[in-house]
Amino acid sequence: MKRIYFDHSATTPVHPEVVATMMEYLTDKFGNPSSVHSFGRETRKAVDEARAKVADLIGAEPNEIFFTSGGTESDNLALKGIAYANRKKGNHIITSAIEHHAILHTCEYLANQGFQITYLPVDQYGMVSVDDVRNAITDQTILISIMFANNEVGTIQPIREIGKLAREKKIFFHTDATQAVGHYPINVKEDNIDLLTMAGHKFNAPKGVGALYARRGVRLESLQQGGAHERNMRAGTENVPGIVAIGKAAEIAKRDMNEQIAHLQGLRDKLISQVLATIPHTQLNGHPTQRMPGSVNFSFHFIEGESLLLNLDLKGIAASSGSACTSGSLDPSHVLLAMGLTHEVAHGSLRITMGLGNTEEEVDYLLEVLPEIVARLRSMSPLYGA
Amino acid sequence: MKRIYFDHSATTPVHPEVVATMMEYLTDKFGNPSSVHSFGRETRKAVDEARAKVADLIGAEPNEIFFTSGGTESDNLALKGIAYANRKKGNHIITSAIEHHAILHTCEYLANQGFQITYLPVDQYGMVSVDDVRNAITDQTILISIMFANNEVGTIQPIREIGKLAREKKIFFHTDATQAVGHYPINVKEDNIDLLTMAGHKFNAPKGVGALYARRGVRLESLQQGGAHERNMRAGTENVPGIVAIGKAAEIAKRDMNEQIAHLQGLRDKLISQVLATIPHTQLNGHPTQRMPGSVNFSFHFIEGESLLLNLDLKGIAASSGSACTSGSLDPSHVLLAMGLTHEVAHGSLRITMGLGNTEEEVDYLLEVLPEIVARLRSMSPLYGA
Amino acid sequence: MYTDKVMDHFTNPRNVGEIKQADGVGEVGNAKCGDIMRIYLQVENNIITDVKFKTFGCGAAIATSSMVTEMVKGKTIEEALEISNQAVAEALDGLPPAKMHCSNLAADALHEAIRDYHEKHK
Amino acid sequence: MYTDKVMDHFTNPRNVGEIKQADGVGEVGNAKCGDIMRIYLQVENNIITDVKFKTFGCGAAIATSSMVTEMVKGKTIEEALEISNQAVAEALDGLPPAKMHCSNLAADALHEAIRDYHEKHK
Ligand SMILES: Cc1ncc(COP(=O)(O)O)c(C=O)c1O
Ligand SMILES: Cc1ncc(COP(=O)(O)O)c(C=O)c1O
Ligand code: FES
Ligand code: FES
Repeated sequence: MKRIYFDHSATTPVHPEVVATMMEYLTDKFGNPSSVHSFGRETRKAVDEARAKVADLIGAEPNEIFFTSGGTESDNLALKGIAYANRKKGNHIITSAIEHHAILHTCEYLANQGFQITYLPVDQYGMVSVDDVRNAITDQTILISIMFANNEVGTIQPIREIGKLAREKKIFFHTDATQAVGHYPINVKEDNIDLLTMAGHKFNAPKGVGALYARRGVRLESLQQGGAHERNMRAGTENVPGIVAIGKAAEIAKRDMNEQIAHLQGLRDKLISQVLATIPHTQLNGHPTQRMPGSVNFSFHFIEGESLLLNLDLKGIAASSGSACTSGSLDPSHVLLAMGLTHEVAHGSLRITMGLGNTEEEVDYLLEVLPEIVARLRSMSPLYGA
Repeated sequence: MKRIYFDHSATTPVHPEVVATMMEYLTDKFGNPSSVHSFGRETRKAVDEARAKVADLIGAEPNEIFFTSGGTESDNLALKGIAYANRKKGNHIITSAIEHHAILHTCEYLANQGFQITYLPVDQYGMVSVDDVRNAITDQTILISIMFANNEVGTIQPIREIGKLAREKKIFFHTDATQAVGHYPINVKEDNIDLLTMAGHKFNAPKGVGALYARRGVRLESLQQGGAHERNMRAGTENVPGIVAIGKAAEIAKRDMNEQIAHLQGLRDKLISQVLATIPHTQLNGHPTQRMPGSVNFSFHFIEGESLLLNLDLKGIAASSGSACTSGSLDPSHVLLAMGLTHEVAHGSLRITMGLGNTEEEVDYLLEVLPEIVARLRSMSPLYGA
Repeated sequence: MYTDKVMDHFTNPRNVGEIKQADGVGEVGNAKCGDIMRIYLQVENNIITDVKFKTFGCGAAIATSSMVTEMVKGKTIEEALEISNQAVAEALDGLPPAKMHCSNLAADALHEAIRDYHEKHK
Repeated sequence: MYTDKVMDHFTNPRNVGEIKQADGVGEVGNAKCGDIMRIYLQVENNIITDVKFKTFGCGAAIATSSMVTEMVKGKTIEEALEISNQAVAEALDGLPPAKMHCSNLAADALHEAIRDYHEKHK
């Protein structure tokens, strides 16, 4: 059976050009960049080049990029790194209720260390309000961390305005841009961003590599002690193949971005309008227009997400859901709940995230099988027509 | 020019079988192991299988293995994880003066947090004494961390005896086995090890993946907050290709170990005896017999290591040195100094570490070019014959 | 993650539906935790002659509902009362550990339906 | 990491050796920090007619030693005093940042040798 991958927010396939480029660094060029000899010098050069490409994708300077093992590590480094380095200036951090767990759980950890955390609410579209940010600022506020685009509903936040506000108030501004980098135009200078998280595997580089952008002059406390790697910000032998890969992925993302956005928006808007037109008792979650080009999230009332996913999987379609039943936790997605959805409706959510390689035929196939699956599950539901 | 790689302690080439195995996970099988659909289930299975193979290499159980981004992260997790979880039991940690910076700098960090660190000395061969460990123990001691084999001089420590002592005293015992795993027989049960660090790239897996073994029942505080990955010990999407690779590398290492040890010991002992016989004013650093099979370290008096390395590099030979001049720091190797070498002699050190693919012909070539290089540098040295 | 038996009962659930004039109806769970199971019984001479279910929940919830209806059909009330959640999970060759907490309530729904039957017929 | 000029002077260092009856000898550095440079001068009529060096140190240390001997040969004492460590590094098309602290002492050694020459000839 042909398999269709509609779960690009969870992870993405590695771009074939990226695989080709990194292969050399999994075979011949295996040196440790810290080594003096030729094996070391050639990988040092490759790491430098990758750093420049990643910087270029977001309008940063190469020495503002620090490579990490992924989005979670970058988020931890940004939040704890700023918090620990600025403890004397204040102890208040502002974030939102719809951040990824890599932010929320790090904030909980910091709260245990005596930091005060404000979790801003969002509106029904999952949007943070700039006024709420302004009102939350105190003279103790050292950091604002608001995600660029939400991973579940795709809503894009007013980053530039929040950044402007933060800069006026001389507060550091971090954005978890894990979902946006490589898929949406970002310029850290124009967007007033001090720190930015990215993860390679969310834009067609492999898992195991990420980066943190930290504006020149922003001082962070390092979280991992050891050698002097990454200018003392992140000890440990560099993941050279991963770094080469994220560099190449950044180059490709920049090159292909406009075309990709147009393509994915077309698929997205077709999917949204057709589903809403053909399947009753269905709602779109997230902002109707301010959303990631390839990201769609529906709630089908009266049914539960995991059983929907399993049925789609049996038809060869990979998607995801904010239902608690997919995660082993007891509550459905904190993002959907923060947007005001009831537990029941949140359980019935389906996330379709499109990316590299997805075609209109694939969307058509989904549109073909989805209505019957929803109907069948509803016929089994004690909530439907009851 | 044919290049010869004699720097396997810095990093190793990826085994061709490992590259072949991981390729599938850089291409078709790219799913996120947390996903419900088939793309996710197939990578979850691959991660589980890799965990079992890594466990098998060191005689552990699969659920005692936690994947990380490398040796440095594993060392940080072991030390801080135990220290933070046992703060109430005591604040004293015992380690040695010849540990890697991933241990030493983490200990310095913990010292700043109020922990007391004892750095045990070593003898002229770089060996820690079990009696010194015993005498250092206080009723505040919560952790002993002694490396399995030293990365510079190759000396193998009396791990089993230290582990036995630690267990008697009910103190956790961690060993940084980054240099030993895959190259030397280790059995965590027989060796009385509670926690053990390994890094993939030191045994023919790629950079960017490592693991921490933590015996069942040993409670650690996690250092990276986010999702519930690695049973809540290490948040962040799993580096699936890296994990598959370290699993395969573990399988191969176990399969080929005896053969490799015999081969490398032969090369090592030939190199040592020939160099000492043909180049005057030369000493072997590290233990004469209790040393890693592929590891050799000499000091050539009156000359400096980096210029030696560059000359070898010009002949196509990659090696390393404990000279300060190779690292940008002001002091030569803390390991060599701890063994009682003078600065001058430490500067003249050359480390040759052999591994996968090295041949007797390569050793012969080194034996051919080394004497002239040493002689030439000595002729330029103000210390020689002065 | 699911066994073949779970997937079989999930894809072809047995006895889905309602019984209009049921002798007993039992419901457990709530939409908050993502799981609602309702079981309908028809009882003749102390024997369960027909059984139907409706479930809102994950694959495991649907499969356990289906399995319990299979297990109970033709049994006496006393025999039915002896079926435990654990027994249902075992009949499905096991459930993933994360799924034991909320999906595995089908026997509870059955027992509720029997309680309801007793209420109505005492 | 090193420029081609550094590698050239490292692989083919100019003026290695000693001058037996030197008019001035200068030494800087110490083995602790890994770098010792010794420079020997022969001076006739205030002109440096010959110069040799011996160096214990890294590639940069050897290259800067070699370069400074090239730069100074044929110069007057006054001209030689104007050569700075910075000028030597520039003549080599630059040195890696980490190498600026201890390898780049060749001009200091030269100035020491000139001081020694002045001592002996005053
Ligand atoms: C918004 C966001 N932040 C952080 C992360 C964590 O990234 P990773 O799992 O690569 O560590 C993710 C994805 O899992 C994400 O979507
Ligand atoms: C003994 C030892 N411990 C720890 C490390 C750190 O490992 P990594 O650089 O993979 O983080 C190394 C190697 O660099 C090592 O040799
Ligand atoms: S119904 Fe939620 S886990 Fe099964
Ligand atoms: S002599 Fe040590 S860095 Fe040059």
